[in-house]
Amino acid sequence: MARITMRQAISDALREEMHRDPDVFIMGEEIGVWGGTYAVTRGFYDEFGPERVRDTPISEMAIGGAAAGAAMAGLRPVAEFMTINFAFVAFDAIINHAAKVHYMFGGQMKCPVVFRAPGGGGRQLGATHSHTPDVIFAHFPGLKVVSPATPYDAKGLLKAAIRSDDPIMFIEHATLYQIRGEVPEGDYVVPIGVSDIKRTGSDVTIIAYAQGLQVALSAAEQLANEGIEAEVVDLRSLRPLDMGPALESFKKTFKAVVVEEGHRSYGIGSEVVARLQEEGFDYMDAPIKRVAQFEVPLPYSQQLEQSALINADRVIAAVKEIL
Amino acid sequence: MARITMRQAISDALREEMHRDPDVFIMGEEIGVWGGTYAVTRGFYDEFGPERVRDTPISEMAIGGAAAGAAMAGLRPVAEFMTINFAFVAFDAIINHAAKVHYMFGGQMKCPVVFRAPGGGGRQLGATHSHTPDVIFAHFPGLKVVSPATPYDAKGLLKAAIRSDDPIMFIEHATLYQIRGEVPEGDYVVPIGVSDIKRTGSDVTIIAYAQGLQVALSAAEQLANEGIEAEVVDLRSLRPLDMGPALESFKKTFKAVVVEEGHRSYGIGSEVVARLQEEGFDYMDAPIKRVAQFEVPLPYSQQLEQSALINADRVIAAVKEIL
Amino acid sequence: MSNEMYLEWYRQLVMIRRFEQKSSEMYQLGKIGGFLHLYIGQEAIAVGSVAARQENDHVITAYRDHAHALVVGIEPKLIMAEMFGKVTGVSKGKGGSMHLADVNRRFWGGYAVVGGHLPLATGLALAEQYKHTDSATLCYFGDGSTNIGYFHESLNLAGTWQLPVLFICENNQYGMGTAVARASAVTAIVDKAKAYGLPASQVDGMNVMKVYEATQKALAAIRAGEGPQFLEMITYRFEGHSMGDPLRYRSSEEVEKWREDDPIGILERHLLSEKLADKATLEQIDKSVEQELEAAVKFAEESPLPSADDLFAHIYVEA
Amino acid sequence: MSNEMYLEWYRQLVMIRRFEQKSSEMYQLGKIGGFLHLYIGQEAIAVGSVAARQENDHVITAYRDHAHALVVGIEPKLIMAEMFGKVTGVSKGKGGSMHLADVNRRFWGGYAVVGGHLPLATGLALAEQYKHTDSATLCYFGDGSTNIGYFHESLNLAGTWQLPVLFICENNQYGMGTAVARASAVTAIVDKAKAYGLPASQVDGMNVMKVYEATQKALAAIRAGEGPQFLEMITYRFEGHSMGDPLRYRSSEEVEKWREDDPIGILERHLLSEKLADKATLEQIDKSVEQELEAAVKFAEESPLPSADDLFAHIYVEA
Ligand SMILES: Cc1ncc(C[n+]2csc(CCOP(=O)(O)OP(=O)(O)O)c2C)c(N)n1
Ligand SMILES: Cc1ncc(C[n+]2csc(CCOP(=O)(O)OP(=O)(O)O)c2C)c(N)n1
Ligand SMILES: [Mg+2]
Ligand SMILES: [Mg+2]
Repeated sequence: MARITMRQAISDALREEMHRDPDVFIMGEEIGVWGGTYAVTRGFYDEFGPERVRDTPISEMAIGGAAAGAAMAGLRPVAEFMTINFAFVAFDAIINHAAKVHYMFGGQMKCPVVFRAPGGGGRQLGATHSHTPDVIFAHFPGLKVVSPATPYDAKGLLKAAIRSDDPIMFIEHATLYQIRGEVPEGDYVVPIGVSDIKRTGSDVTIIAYAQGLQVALSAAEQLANEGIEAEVVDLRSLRPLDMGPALESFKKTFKAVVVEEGHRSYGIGSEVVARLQEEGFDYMDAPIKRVAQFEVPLPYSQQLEQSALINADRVIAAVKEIL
Repeated sequence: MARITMRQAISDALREEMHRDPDVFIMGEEIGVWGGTYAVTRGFYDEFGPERVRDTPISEMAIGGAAAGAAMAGLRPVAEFMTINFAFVAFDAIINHAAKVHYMFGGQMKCPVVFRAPGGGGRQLGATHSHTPDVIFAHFPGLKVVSPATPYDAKGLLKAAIRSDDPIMFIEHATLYQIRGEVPEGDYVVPIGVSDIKRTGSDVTIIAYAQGLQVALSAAEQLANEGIEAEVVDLRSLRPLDMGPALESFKKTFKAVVVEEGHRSYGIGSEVVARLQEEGFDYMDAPIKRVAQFEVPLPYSQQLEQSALINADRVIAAVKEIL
Repeated sequence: MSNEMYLEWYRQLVMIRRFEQKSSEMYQLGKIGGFLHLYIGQEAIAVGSVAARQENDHVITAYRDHAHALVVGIEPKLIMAEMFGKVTGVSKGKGGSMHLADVNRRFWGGYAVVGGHLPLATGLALAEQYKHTDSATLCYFGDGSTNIGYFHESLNLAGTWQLPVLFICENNQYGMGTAVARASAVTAIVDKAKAYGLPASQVDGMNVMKVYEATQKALAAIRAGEGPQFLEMITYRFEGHSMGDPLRYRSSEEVEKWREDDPIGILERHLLSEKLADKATLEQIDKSVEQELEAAVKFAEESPLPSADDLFAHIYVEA
Repeated sequence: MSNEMYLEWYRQLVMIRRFEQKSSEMYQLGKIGGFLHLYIGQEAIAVGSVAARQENDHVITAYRDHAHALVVGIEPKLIMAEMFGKVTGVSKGKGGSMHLADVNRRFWGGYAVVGGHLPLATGLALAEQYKHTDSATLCYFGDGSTNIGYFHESLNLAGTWQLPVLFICENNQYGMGTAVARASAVTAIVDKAKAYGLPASQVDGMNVMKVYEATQKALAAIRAGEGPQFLEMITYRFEGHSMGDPLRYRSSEEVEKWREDDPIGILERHLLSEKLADKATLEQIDKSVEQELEAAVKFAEESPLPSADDLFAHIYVEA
């Protein structure tokens, strides 16, 4: 198997789906001539032409709504928000329109749109450009929310998303574009709404996703040096949220830490904790810990920004507090 | 003390603050000539004139941003979103601008704006007009989020919000406008970020806010008939979130139920549960329960809609599950 | 124009008018809940413009959508049942008055966030352009809706990509209680289209014949590859914005003046004076509409409510 | 126009140019992080327009904000320190290149969400209208920004309420890699202002003198109570959109052609040919700018980083 970057995996998924299905097309700011601000769609404009690779104006409300409308009429648009921060401008289009038409009209229409949105902190982009706001999308029924942590999952999940008949928010953490992982040749999908064990262990359960998963894995490795074996669960999808593997693991380890890059309060971890204690109360040996971003708008200064973000040390400290 | 409606209490707070401080003004759709779609500002246009009671176009991005800009320049705007659903359109203006300028520019400027937003379900308004999305605003540092449950709190909290130098989302549950409660003559404020015990009891702690509080109180009354004494905590503010009273209560009752009108997953309750188990783990006698809206876009049909919403029976059932 | 067509227009105008009056009654009886926005006064627009569409053209509008639902051919009883919250309703009771749709008739429904459906319309048009069909999209919205960002972004996208979409502004002079001039920096809505290079004209929205002609011309231009078009229909809403409107923002003189241009009256006078129909024929139509509406109410009344399970159906296509 | 003023403009133009070049160097050395957007080629706009403002006028712009920060009078070293992420920076290291501000100079900063600051500008203007002052607000944004809903809603609000705001579009022909015609249905941005009834004109944005004149006129109109105004400054960005721009979207011939209109060259030629300054004077200015910038880098380099506690300062005014 080839070891490719997550950027490549996402790019491959898009390209393969566009070859497979002529109804799949991409639209967004700078995805065409420029090649994508994160170079995910480099070469697409030449390969597929301007009809299927549509550079849009800076009009997030229209990107969100027009992609939804095209999906309602039978196409399979993959619309990119240059960053998830700009999806705020399209929030209503995503939540009130793409995510609701199927239900609101009694199942008459479907809206098979995929919104791709790179995001995340850690690149000194300042407070408005560094969100990991995944939770605010995951809160609303009607939308599915996916955020992969590995090249393998990214490719398989994006393919599943494009083939799904439901509207999907596909969140890519920009600092993960560079990471490499094994990806098989040929077509495969990773099902949406299925969590995955990324490392086995019996001492503590670490639940994470996306960039948080990479931090969790690195913490787990350091813990292993000290003889502490962490089981690491990757949520992969935030809605539907599959708590099965996390719960199984928790029933074995009796202790858990949830790791995410976003803000702690009202974050992804809050829900995971709430469900673990609901469904695994009898197995709770200690409070379930959350490691998340400190509650500040992310500052520009590298030192300040890094100090607000999660890292392996913070995960290790949380684990040790409950061991 | 007079027993007045929550509508009146909010209206009085606004009027009194406008008399007290000439820099306070209101803006929004239909707040002037029409008198406010929920009649909160009826009479204001005649009393204060069009300069201080500004009917806006249907332009939520501009309402959010212009109110923030006016606040930066020294005024104290109270901007109304006709319903919180339309604040989705202004999400970026609220979260990325109003809530961030103070931090992002190193404390140079402040943004003392109040966004008022009626909301909530239960009135057959359909999926796009029935949100209780409080959690997505509460998630972001920089903004303060308040949502009162009683006329007394509504008046005092709104005054505190208008006098605060920070940007505040003031969420009014529209079905509460009719409820009555005692409100003293004269000026008073209720501090932002302070929870409150609304009913004492020793058997179980029910934590709620806004419309959820009213449901919780009615459940508590019915439980009392069966000899179960619930302590009911009103969060009042969602950010900053004061867990003190809830935690104290929990340490006494060892059992808790969190009640909210919004969706359950990634909701307000998730955070409350996460904090309770973190800080009160040694007192946990049972899983902490959440009673919240079922995870569907709210349907129009009254029967369907009501079946998706919270009610006293569901709270009572949750309490009994853990007693 | 054939006689039959004129009579069908007359029937549709009357049907909308009477349907709205019946809805209002039912609302007052508590049979209908939520918000209810009546189309009374604006009937000529839906009737005349939808009459000009091809079968494969899309129609999409805002919450004031009963008329559009009726003229695309949805049976009144399915709309009434929807508003009664019944499972037999066109949106299975989940949508209500503001969210009627019938995808088989390419009617994508009513939307309640002001302007939110404009990009959906550009998306529908984009799909047709992508598939190289000759289908156009008719997108309706009010004067007040032209002030929201959605309007700007959608018209600009349509203009830039030359999408086959016809934007139809139903300028009924008010967005809720706000007169056009109090919310829009330019008072001729048609002037806004210039910022997107869209051919645009003002149309007498009380005259179904003029609406039909203008729409036909605009749709022909779209199909001739001339890109998106814009029509401002000048009209007036005779009733309040929705049920419970305090109506503090306009005088009854103003309303009375506009009522002289009643779209039904205009067509009726034309039919009679041109001898295209006699009084008896029209009365016969009125009566049949009345009967259909009584049957619709009966149907709605007798239809079953959604079941508890229906709550969880249709959240996703795939579980 | 006094000689001194011309020389000051020259100094500012050179300062911006050299400041940007220095920033680029520092970015390549890894001293500056995040995004960095250079103003090279557009200098005449910030210089000429801010020169026309009254002291109590507000200034607000987008992320391409170094020039505006400099011309309102912020010391280069405070900007450099900000971009170095130092606590001595104008925004205490929290803002970086895109978020410079100095409230004491009524410079409300650079904003990074396209169009997001336009309603803030209308709000600043609203505050002044409310307080009945004679202050105007100068709001800068790019051509690409005219396609987002924020633009529409803000201009419409300003037009409807007749707010004292001057909208200055810096049309540098591209929004990132997208040429105006690929993203805007009308290519003369100035035409968009018509949809809001705003007096609007196009200005040669490479010529500081023309920029000054046009701005002065527009501000005078605002102060005369004629309502909001709109200027489209025709300009070009000589460098990439930001550092790391692959520059695949335009030809080097195009860039070269625009470089002939270098705003520094235009003023320099004017000064020399009109004998308003001699070569030596200009060289002296160049040198002093160079010295100031070297000192700025030194200051930034030697300044302390924010402390750990600074992370939690300024989230709220009130704890
Ligand atoms: C984004 C948004 N803001 C506000 C509202 C509340 N609202 C509903 S209808 C309406 C007036 C719309 O006026 P117009 O577009 O002229 O349509 P009309 O009702 O006259 O047909 C308003 C303000 C809304 N539904 N959505
Ligand atoms: C809402 C939003 N969408 C997209 C972006 C990404 N973005 C940053 S600058 C830019 C181009 C803006 O072009 P223009 O307004 O012409 O300004 P210029 O950079 O040319 O000065 C884009 C698309 C953003 N910052 N905000
Ligand atoms: Mg209207
Ligand atoms: Mg530009």
